[in-house]
Amino acid sequence: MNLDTFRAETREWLEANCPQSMRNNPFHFEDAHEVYSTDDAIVWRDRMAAKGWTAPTWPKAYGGGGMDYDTHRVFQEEMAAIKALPGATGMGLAMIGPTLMEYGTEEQRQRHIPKIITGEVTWCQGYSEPGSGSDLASLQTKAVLKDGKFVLNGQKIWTSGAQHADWMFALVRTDPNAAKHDGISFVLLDMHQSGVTIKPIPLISGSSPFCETFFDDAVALEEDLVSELNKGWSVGKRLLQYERSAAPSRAKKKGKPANPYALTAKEYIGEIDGKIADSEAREKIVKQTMLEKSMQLTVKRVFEESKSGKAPGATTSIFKLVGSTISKESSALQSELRGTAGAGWEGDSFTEKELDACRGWLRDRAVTIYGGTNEVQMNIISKRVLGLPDK
Amino acid sequence: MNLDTFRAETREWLEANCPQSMRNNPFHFEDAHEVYSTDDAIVWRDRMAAKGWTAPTWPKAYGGGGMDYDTHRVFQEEMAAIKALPGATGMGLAMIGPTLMEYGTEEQRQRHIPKIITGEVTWCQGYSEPGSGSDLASLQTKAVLKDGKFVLNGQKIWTSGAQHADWMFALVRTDPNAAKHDGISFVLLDMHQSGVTIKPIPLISGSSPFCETFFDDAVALEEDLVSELNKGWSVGKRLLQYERSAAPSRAKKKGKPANPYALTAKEYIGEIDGKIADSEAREKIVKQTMLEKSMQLTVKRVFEESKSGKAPGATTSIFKLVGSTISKESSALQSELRGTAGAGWEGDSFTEKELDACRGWLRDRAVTIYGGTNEVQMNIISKRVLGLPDK
Amino acid sequence: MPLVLNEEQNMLRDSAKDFCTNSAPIAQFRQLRDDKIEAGFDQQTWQQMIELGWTGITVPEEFGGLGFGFLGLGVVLEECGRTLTASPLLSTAIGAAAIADGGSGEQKSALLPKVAEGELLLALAVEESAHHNPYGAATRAEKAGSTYQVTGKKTFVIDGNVADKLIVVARTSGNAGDRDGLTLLLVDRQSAGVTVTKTIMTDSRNAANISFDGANGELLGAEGNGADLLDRTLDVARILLSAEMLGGTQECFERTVEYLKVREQFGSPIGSFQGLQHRASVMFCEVEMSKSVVLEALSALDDPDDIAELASLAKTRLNDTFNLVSAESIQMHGGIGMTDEYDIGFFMKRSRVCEAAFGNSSFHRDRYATIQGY
Amino acid sequence: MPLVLNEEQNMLRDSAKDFCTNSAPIAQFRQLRDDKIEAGFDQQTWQQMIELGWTGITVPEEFGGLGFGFLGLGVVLEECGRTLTASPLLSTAIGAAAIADGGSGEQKSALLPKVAEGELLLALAVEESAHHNPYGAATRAEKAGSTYQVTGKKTFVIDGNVADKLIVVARTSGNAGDRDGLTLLLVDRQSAGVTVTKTIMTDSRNAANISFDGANGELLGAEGNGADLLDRTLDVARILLSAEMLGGTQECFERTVEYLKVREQFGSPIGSFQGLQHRASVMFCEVEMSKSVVLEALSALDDPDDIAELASLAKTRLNDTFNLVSAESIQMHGGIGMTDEYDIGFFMKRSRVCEAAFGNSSFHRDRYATIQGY
Repeated sequence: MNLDTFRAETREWLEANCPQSMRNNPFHFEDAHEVYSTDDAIVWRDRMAAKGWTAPTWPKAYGGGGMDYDTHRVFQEEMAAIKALPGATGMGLAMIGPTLMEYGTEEQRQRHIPKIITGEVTWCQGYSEPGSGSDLASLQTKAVLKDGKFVLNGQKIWTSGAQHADWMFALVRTDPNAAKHDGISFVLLDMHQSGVTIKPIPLISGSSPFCETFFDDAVALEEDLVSELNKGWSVGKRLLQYERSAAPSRAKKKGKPANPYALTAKEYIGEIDGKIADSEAREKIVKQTMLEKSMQLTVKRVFEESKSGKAPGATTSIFKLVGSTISKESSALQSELRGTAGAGWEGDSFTEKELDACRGWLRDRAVTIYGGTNEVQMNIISKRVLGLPDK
Repeated sequence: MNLDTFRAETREWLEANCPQSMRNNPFHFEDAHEVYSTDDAIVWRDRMAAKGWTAPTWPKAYGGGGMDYDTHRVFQEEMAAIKALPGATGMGLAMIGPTLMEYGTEEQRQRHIPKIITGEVTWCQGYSEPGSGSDLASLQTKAVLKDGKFVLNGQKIWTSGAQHADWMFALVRTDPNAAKHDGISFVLLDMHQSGVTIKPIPLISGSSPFCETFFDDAVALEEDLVSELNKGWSVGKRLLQYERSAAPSRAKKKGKPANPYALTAKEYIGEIDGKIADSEAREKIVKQTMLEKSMQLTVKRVFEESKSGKAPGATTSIFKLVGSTISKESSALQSELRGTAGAGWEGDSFTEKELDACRGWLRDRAVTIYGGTNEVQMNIISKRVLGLPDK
Repeated sequence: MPLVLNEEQNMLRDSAKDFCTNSAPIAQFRQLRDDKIEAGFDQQTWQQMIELGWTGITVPEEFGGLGFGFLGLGVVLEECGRTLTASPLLSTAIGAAAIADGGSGEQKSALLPKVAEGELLLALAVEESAHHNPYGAATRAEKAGSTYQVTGKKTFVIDGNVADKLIVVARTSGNAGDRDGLTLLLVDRQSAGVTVTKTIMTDSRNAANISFDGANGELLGAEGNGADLLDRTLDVARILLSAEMLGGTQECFERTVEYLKVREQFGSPIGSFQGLQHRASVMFCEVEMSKSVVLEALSALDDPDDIAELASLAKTRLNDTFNLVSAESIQMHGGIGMTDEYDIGFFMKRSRVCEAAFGNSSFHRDRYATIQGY
Repeated sequence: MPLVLNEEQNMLRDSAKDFCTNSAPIAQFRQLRDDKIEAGFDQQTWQQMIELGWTGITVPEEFGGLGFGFLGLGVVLEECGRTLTASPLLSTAIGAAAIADGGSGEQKSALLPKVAEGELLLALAVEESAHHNPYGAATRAEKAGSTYQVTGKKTFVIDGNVADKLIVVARTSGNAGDRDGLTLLLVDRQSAGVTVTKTIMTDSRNAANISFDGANGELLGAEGNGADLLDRTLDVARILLSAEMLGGTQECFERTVEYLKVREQFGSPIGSFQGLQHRASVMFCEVEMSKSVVLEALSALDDPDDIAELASLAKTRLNDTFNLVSAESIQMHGGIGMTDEYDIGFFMKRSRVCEAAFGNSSFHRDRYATIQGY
C-alpha cells in the first residue's frame, strides 16, 4: 500500500476507534495496570489487536501487524498525533515476545505469542532474588527436572506486576554444581498455580508495583524451557538488552511545547522581568532541559544511523545510564521547584499534581537501580565499550 | 616570660628587624626560591636564625626557638599582624627536620639540624620515580652498601627545588629481593657531587619548580642512613604525613577582608543592583567561599580538639583532599572570572595579575596530584577511616 | 569561641544519645506514622524529655531554665535527628528564642518558665507560600485597643497543629515583600478566628496550614519593626534545624557505610568496589565539614556574634550534605533502599522537608552573597 | 534533517583526518609555538588546505566554492581540533558567512570567490571586554560620504593579526549594550587608522587587540540594524567552534583512555580501578551526546532552521565537556600530564580559550532560557 494512503486510512481509523480516554500518552509504567483496566482500554485493546496493531511490526502469522520500517514510522506518527496509548503494553510485548521470536521453538511461538498480541495473557519477569541484584548470575532459585516438569523452589524479588500477571519468564538454577553462569535455565511458568505465592512490596513512594514471588514446588513444563538446559544465561542477558536499549519514543511532537519545569517554576517561584526569580532554579532548569535535548538528539542520531545501515555502535550503551539519570532528576526537580508544596504526602491541602510530584520524586529514585544499576551500566561502558581492563 | 611582655617585645623586635619587602605573606611555594634570594631575605633570615626563630618550636639545643605552645601562638599572631614572611622556608624545616627529631640519631641531629635552622643547607625530597607515582613503594632506584657508603643508581622525578638544594633525603631500594615495602631504606645525600645530575622539568604553566634527578654511582654515607636498613618505608610514610596534614596557617586576620573572587568579578563582570551581573558566576563564588569557610572551620575544630587533649581524629584525613581541591578551584575561578583576560600567556596586553591568574590556574592543576593524588587520598579515607574492605 | 564541647555539653550528648536510642528509636517514629497519630509525637516520650530538662536547656536560669545554651540544645537535637525522634522541642525552642530576644519583661516572666516546664508549646507562623520568604507576609494585623486583630493565611507552620501559642508574622503596614511594616504577634492556637489544618508531609512530621480571621494577637517586640527580631529568630531556627539535620546525615551515612561492608555482590562486599569507596570518601569529607560548621554556628548563637552568615552557611551546607548523603544511601542500598519496610528512606524524606524549611540552598547562597556585599 | 553524514561528507572527513594526522600533527603546532612564529600558523600547510578546497567548502558554488555546507566544514574542523591544527580557516569561514548572509550582491561577487581561492582572510571583531558581550560595542562609526569612519578598540579578535579584512561591529547610534544601532563594517586590516597588537594567549593561537582611529569602513548589511546579522554570524561561529572543540574533546578523551590501559600502579593498569572507570564512563556519555548536538547544530545551519537555541546548546555542551575531559585527562595522567613536554596539556589550554570565545556556558544558559521564555 502506498504510504500516503496508509497514513490517511490509519488516521481515519484511529480517529473513529480510539476512545477519548485513551488519548493521553504518555503514562508512567507503574500506572499501567490501572490505565489498562478500564472498559475503554479493553475496547481499544481488542480493536487494535484485531488488526494486529498491538504488535505492529510482528509477523502476521502470529497475529501481528507485519509492518515494515517505513509503514511503522507512519503508524507511530499517527498514533502520536492524537496521543493514542498503545493498544496493549507490558512485558509480553516488550520482552518475552521478542525473546521467543529469537530463541523460542516454533511450537513455543505458536502457543504464546498470539495470546500476547490479543492481550489475553500478561507476563512478568522473574530474575532478581534477595541476594542477587546487580550480580544476577548468583541467583539461587532451584529447578529440578522430573517427569517432564521442572519443580521450582526459591524466591524472586522485584517481580514487576506479578500480582496481575498470568505467566512468568524466569531464570532458575538447574545445575547447582556448574560455574555460576553455566547452571542457569530460562523457563516459562503459569502464575495461577498453588506453588506460587505473591506478596507485594510497599515502596517509599507508597505504591507497590513490585512483588516478592515465592516458589514452593511450583511447576514449569519441560516444553516451556527456552533454549537449552543450562543455557539460560545468554537468553536472559539478551532479553535485558531489549529493556536497556529501549529508547524514549521518537515520535515528534507538533509545535514547541512550553518547558514543563519553567511552567512549574513560574507558578511556584514567580518571575522578575520575564526570568524565573530564583536564578539557581532557572539554571537547574536550563541544565536539565539541555541534557534532555542532548539525549533526545543522541537517540535520534542512533536511529538515523541504524536506518542508514550502520551497525549499532557503542552509543546505545549510554541510553540506560543517561536516560535513567534524566528521569530521576526530572522528577526530583518537579518536586523541588514546588517547595513545601512538592513535599506533601496526602490530603486535601495539596493538589493532585503536587502529590504526584512528591510521589514521583520518590518513585523515580528507582530508575537508576532497577534494570541494571547505574554502577553496573558504568562497568559495562568502561569494560565493554572503552576496553578498560579488569583488575 | 610573661606572654604579654613577650608579645610586646616580639612586636617591637619584628617592627625593627623585618625588612618591608618581607612583609608580604603569603607567597606561593613555587616562588620560594626567588622570594628568598633577595638581599633583604638573607638579612631577615640571618636575624631570625640568630634568635632561633626560623624554627620557633624546635629545641634550643639545636639552635631552635624552644617556644612552648602558647608562646608560639603569640609569636604567630605577631608575625601575621605585619604579614611577615617566615625567616626561612623549605623542606628542611617542614619535613626532614621533624623526621630527624623523631627517627634520627643524636649524631645525625647535631650534624644536620643546626644548618637547617640557620638556612645554611637547603633540602629536597627524592621519592617519586617515573614508574612510581601513587604506587610509591614500587620505586626502583638502587643503593648498594659498600665500604661504609651507599652507591646509588637510578632516577628520581618531581624533585621539588632540586636545582637549588644542597642535600636530599631519599627513598632507595636496598634489598631488591624483599617484598616491595620491605627493601627500602631512607638515606641522606649531598647533592653537590659528580654522581648527581639534575634536569628541570618545564610544566604546562611555564615554570620548572621540579626536576628529574639522575644518580650515576652517587654516594650517600652509611652514617646518613636514617632508621635501620630496609626500614625506610615507615620513615618515608611518616614524613608524608607532615606534608599531608600541613593545614593552612591559622593566624587570624584582623577585620573582614573583601571576598577576593567578588573583587575580581566586580572588575571583570560588573554588578547590577549590587549583585554580580552573572548569576552563575555569583553562585560559583558563594559555593567556593562557603567551602573555604567550612574547611577553615574544620581546621579550627581539629586544632581546638587537639588543644583540648583529644587524640587526633579521622578528620585530618580530609585535609589534603579537600584542601587541594579548594586550591585548584580557587585558581581556576580567578582565571575564569577574568574571561579572555584570564587566558593570557605573556606580553604587555595583559596585566601582571591577569598573567598570574592564568599561570596559577595551570600551576594548581598539580595540587590534586602531588603529595598523594586525590584518588590516593580517597583510598586512604575509605579504607583506613571508613574501614571499607579490600577486594 | 572554642569549637569543642565542654563537659556539661558532653554529658547532655551522652544522655540524649542514650535516651533517643533506647526510648525513642526509629521504630517509634514508624509506629507513630503507621498509626496516624494526630499529635504527631509520642506523649510519654515527650514527658520524659521534659523530665530530662530538655525544654529548659536554652531558657535562662532566671526563668527556671537550665541556661545550657544553644550548643547544649544542638547536641540534643543532633541525637534526635539520628533517631528521627518526633517532638515539638525544636519549634518550642525557636519560639522561646523569639520571646527571650523580643519579649517584654512581663512576657518573659509569664511565658519562659512555662516553656521550661514543658507546659507551653510554641510555633512560628511565617510562610505564606511554598518557598521560604521571610518578608513575604500579606497577613494583616489591625490594632484594636491593647491587642491586634490578625487576618490572613499561613502555610507550613511546623508543629502549628500542637502549639499552644503561635508566633505570627503579620503586617501592620506596607505590602508583601517589604521589610518594613512587619509585626510579630502571639496568638493562642485555640482562640476564636483561628483555623488549623494539619498537613501531611512526606516526612510524616507535623506541619499545618492556619488561617486567621480577626484572631486576637498580642504584640511581641515593636510594631512595624519586627523584621530584626524575625531575622534573628529565623537564624536560630536555621541553625537548630541544621543541628538536627547533622544527626540525620551522620546516621544515614554510617548506616550506609555499614551496609557497604556486609552486602555482597559478585563475590565481594560492595564496599570493596572503588567506585563506591570514592563516593563514600567524598561524603565523609562533607560530613566532617558539616560538623564543624554546625558547631561554630551554635556557638555563635550563645556567644553574641554576627550569626546571619553562619546561619546561611550552616543551612546551605546541611541542605546539600543531607540531600547528597540520603540520596546516595538509597542508591547504594539498591532495591532494598526503595522499600518502605527499610528505614533508610525515612532520612531522604526528612531531608526533603528540612531542606525546604527556613530557606533552601538557593535562598541562602543568595543571602550569603548579599551579606558579603556582592 | 538526517543526523548522519552523507558520502561527500564522509569523504571529506577521511581526507581531513588523513591530512591533519600526517601533514599537520600536534608536533607541528608545538613547533609553531616554540619558534614563536608571528603568523601563528604554518604557511605551507595552509596552502595545502587551500588546495584541498577547504576555504571553499561553505562558499556557494556560484561564487566559486564547493557548496558542501557547514556540515562539511564541521567535520574538517573536528579533525583539525584533534590535531590542534592552527589555521585561519575558522575565522575566515565565519567572516564569509557574514558576507554571504548580509552582503550586497556586489560584495558577495567581489569577496566570496577570493575566500574560496584562499586569497582573502577574514576576522570578526566583536568583543570590547573580557567577557562575551554581543551588543556591548562602544566603537563608533560615523558616516563620511559613501563610507564610514570607525573609532574604538576591540579585543580578543581571533586571527585579527592575519586577516586581510576585519568585520567590525560598531555603533552608529545608541549606547553600549543596546541591540539597536549596531552596524557591521568591513575594514582593511592594513588601512590607515588601524593598529593591531597580537596577544599571546595560553593556547598559543592567534588573537589580537585592535584599535581603530577614524579607519575607513565599508557597510556590510543595513546601517543601525546589524544585530540580526551579528546574531546569525555569531551562531555560525559558536557552532563551528563547537565542531572544532568536539575534535579536541574526543582526541583528549581517547588518549586518556589509552593511557589508563598502559600506565601501571600497584601492579595493575590504573584503568582497572573502578574509581577511574566510572569517571571515564561518565565522560564517554558526555562525549557521545556532544557528537549528536554538534551534528544537529551543523545540520541546522545548512537547512535553514532556528539555530539560536541549537547554537547555545552546542556551545554550552562543548564548553562543559571539553573542560571536563581536558581537566580529567590531566588528573588521570598524573605528574606527566603537568609537563610541558607531554601533549595532553595543550587540550586544556585550548579548551580554556575556546570556552571564553563567543560566550561561556553561563552566557549561553542564560540565552537559552531567555529564548525559551523563562
